[in-house]
Amino acid sequence: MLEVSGISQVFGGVTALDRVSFGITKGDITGVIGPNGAGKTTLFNIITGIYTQTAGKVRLAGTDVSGLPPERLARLGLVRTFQNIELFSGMTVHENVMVGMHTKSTSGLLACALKMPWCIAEERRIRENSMKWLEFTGISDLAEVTAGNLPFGKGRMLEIARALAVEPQIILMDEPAAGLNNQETLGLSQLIQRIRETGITVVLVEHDMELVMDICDRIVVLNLGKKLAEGTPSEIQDNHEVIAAYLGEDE
Amino acid sequence: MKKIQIVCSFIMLSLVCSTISFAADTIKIGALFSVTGPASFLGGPERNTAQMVVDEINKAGGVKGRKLELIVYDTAGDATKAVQLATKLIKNDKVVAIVGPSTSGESMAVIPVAEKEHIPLVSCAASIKITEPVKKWVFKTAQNDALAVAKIYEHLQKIKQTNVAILTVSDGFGSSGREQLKAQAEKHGIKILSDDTYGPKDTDMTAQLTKIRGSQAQAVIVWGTNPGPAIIAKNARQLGIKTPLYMSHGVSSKKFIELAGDASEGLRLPSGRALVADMLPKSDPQKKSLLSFLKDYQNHFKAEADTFGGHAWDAVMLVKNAIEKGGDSPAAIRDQLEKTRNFSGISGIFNFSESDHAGLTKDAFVMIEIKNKDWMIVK
Amino acid sequence: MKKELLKFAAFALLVMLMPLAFKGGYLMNVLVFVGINTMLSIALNLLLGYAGQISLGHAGFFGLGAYLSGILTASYGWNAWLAMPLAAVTVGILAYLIGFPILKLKGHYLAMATLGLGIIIYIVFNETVDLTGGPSGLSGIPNLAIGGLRFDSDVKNYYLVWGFTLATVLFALNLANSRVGRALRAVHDSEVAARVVGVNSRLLKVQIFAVSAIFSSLAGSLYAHTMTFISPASFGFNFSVELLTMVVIGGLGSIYGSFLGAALLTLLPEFLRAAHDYDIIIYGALLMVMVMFMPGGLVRGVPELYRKLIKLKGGADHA
Amino acid sequence: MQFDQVLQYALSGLSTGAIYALIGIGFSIIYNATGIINFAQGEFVMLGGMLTLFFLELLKVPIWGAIPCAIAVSTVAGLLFERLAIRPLRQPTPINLVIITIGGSILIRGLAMLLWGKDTHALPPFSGDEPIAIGGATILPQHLWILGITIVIIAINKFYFYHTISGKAMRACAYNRRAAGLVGIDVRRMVLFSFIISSAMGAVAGIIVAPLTMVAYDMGVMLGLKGFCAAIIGGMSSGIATVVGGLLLGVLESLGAGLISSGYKDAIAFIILLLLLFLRPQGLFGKPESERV
Repeated sequence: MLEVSGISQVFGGVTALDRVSFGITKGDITGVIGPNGAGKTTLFNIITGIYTQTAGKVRLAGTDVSGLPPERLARLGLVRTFQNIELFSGMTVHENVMVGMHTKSTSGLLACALKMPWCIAEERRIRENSMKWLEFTGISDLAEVTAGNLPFGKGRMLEIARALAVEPQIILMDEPAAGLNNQETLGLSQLIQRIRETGITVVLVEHDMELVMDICDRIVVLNLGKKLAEGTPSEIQDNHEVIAAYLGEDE
Repeated sequence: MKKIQIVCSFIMLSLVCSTISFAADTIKIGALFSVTGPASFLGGPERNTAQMVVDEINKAGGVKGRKLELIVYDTAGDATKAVQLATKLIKNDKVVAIVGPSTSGESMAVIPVAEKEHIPLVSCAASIKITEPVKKWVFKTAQNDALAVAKIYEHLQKIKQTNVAILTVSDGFGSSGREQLKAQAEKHGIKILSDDTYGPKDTDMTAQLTKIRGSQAQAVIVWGTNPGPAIIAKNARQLGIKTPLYMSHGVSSKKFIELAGDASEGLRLPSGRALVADMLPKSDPQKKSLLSFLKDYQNHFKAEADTFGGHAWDAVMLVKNAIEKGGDSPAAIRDQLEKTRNFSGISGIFNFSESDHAGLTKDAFVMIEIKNKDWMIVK
Repeated sequence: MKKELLKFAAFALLVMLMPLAFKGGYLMNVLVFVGINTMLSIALNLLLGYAGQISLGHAGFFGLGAYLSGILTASYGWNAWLAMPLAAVTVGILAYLIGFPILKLKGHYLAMATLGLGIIIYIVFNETVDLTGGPSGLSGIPNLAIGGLRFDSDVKNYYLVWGFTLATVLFALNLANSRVGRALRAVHDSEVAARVVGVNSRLLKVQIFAVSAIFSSLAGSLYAHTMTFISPASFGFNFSVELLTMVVIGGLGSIYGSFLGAALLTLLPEFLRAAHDYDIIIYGALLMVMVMFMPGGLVRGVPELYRKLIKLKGGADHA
Repeated sequence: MQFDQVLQYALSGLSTGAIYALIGIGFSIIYNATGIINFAQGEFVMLGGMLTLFFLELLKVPIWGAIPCAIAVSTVAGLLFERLAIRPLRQPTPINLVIITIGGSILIRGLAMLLWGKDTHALPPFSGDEPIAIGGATILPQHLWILGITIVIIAINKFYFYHTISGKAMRACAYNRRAAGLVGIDVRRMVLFSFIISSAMGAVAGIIVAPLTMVAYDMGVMLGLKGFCAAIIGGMSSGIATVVGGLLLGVLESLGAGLISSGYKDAIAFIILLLLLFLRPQGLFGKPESERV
């Protein structure tokens, strides 16, 4: 599904990522873990087109997508969420999700402003379909609330709903459990599994080991910009290098 | 909520309309001057003078026993505002004539309004375009820049210096002057060797002057209003340019000498007679008007009058005379304005006719030279 | 949706009935300019309030529209109805092309770059004397006319200009609540998140920049044909700042706010005439006070103030 | 074209350029400490010139007393501006900051107009106005003052930023505000400092240039914009790069006016600005920076 090979990233002489390669299988939930400064977020930013890597390739379903901007990747079915949730805070919850359906609609600027009949029809479709995702993530009762006023946990749900509205092949989540309480984390883990059931591949960067070990099919471990290990949760738990890396960090 | 706000703003609007008062039995004359903004050096003295003239007239019993009322609006040098305010003068204040605006751009903008509404307009601006071609309702009192150019060129012809360099400011005044300088050169046998401009806000003109220094020009003609020409005079002194500098009538106020300081020594310019009124021979027909204008201004404002205020003096007096001779309807005023002959004003002797709404000849100007920080007539 | 339409209908009705209240007095003339300025501030608001991109060069686009229209009709004898769209399209294309490099910039840099663009356009107006008449201006621009009806009085111009303005309002309102409008607001709130869900923010910004320029150009053409005289002084940096002030005072992102801002700033000089020398100060102070205490503009700030006052009064009553 | 002409263009350009450089550095200092482009920077230049005139003519203070007074008052104005307008801002987004500094500049200009009128005034040069010949070109003693004072100020700046605690702290702010705050630097104080320094520098620029350009309430607008161009060419550095940027701009303008077209002189400056922003936003001398999200 998604394949990264030989990714390196150098920031002003500092090597943040060094020849990282791994593959992600369709329909899996894959976790990317590693101590602070391992380069997880940088890797995510490269895969999702926010940074351009110094070297290496990213392939999505067999096609080379290295260096493509995020908006192109979204059309190819790759979408992500952010660690510090990035909402459209001035818009309502419903509108946020409606923006998610941008790639699934076509009306141009002029047609919209002149309210052509096909736009009105499309608008109705967007409005109805987006509700579906609010229901899926369980926040449909908040549809008319301004996104900026949401509590953090609900904001996270909204961000996921918005990403799902893109109808992606694969969704990358950057620390989805960060800032959530136990109850919410439980809900999140169920939600992620339900997402996978709809056939969407999930990749997450996560610090919450319990969550990762619980739901992931495969795990990739990064340390100091290099891939340390890769395997099933039980394989990773027994991996000495991984344990050393984590213990060395005093965590 | 939004609707309430919209309604509120319209209530404010209607308040503006209702506060217009109607004073009875005065003859209303409108005035548009650029009291603030970049042309305030024109509009300031013009407003003062116009108000002063109207006060003097009323003190002397008014016109045909009726008092004049001057309604002055400040256009801030903005053409859009000038048009709005002209409309306001005509429609709300019901004036019978308008004096001003101060600048050529504003005058050009206001002309269509005056023409459409049939209200005589006596502009105080210099551009020849205002009255050429002649517009039925539009007159002007400031000397045409064409006349100033002719005066300089004649002077240069007389002293046999025919190769000139011109340096004009890139605003309405300068570009109109530049046009005239170029248009009249051939007629007077003058050759323009270099043609440069500078911006109204420029602070250093040595580059242009260096270029001029490299040419064979026998005279440099600078067309602008303060402070540009003063900077140019200083820059020319710095560069040691010995070629005589000629200025336009746009700097004919004491302010220029103050700004340019020593660098102003020996500069020549065409100017209205107001600057040199006391040096004029007794036989000069303008002398009486000039001295009374200068004295009144000194009394009212404790400041020295300049030629710019004179444009407003002429404009108000012309309108007053027209009302005296004819009636107080706009059409009668217009007709009488056109019949004005031999009116000795501040800017010169006015002779309007059907084909001439500017009314002055180049004799409206005298060549003056700056000597010992004062004005001298060049013989 | 219905509410939105009703609001617009009420607004349009009010606009249409205005002339009856003033019977062709001087304020009609001012209201014509309120219309033009409303159009301009909505144009700028599309860019600033929706897409979150500042421009300090919109007076330049306004001027380009006015000059293209003016030159084509006055010097080349074109029909004004032909000159106007041609000017708009030309300005639109120009803005589109310059939009790509200029909108790459952000924040302060964008402000300075657009400012520079505006000044360059202004200098061109001044220097191409043969075409524009230079600083002395361009006169003799014909009024617009439909058949035998010439728009040569304030009342006629009022309906002409407000016809266009209402169309602009409707255009902007429709856009705001559509796929594209939402995407724009999304870019404003978080560009990176908008891109991640597939919004081509760069193209969208350039598009809205061009649309904004087109409306400014149309307003410029209308200005030229109602004034019949134009000079560069009306299209300088100061006017760009004035437009910005209108948008900010009215409320970023609010269409009716743009109208409020335009109306207030166009009418303000009428109130301040008594204090003519102070108006520049009041202007600057207003700008600062609005940003500091009412960053949402009048549209959001006044109701908020009203609520606070009610609460205060309620509190006092209880005490 | 003769050599002495070109020399004259270059010399004129250098002296104007030195002023652009001083104003440009003022922009950079505030920008680096706060991320704000202070659109009111040009008004402090005006304040310097106008206040000197005010002390000199109206209060009859001798010139050596008038200048420090003018700088002091302008600096207080800068301080008040930061305290009353920038700091209390509830939503300091770039757009709000642009608008508030524009509002501030209009306000300051308006107040100056009310206090001192709309007239242009001349200020006497510091030491006579006998031209000095250099090769085939001439300059005024005032030009030497401008160049000299610019050099001194830049040297002081350099010393301040590299050899004093508060200067180093300000550089830390410029590098990373949050980190500077974490290591105990009072960032708000540094912001205030940056406004104080740059308003004082603006005032100095206004004072030394006034005898040549004369002073009026609206002199700051164009000078401010040109100063910003200089800062952009220098990549918003508060050091030598901006100085070179200013000088370059001055010389190009002067050459442009002399050799190409005097009417498009200002357009040249702004075209340079646009091209630089498009092609090398990091300035003429800077290294490209990696894009941050």
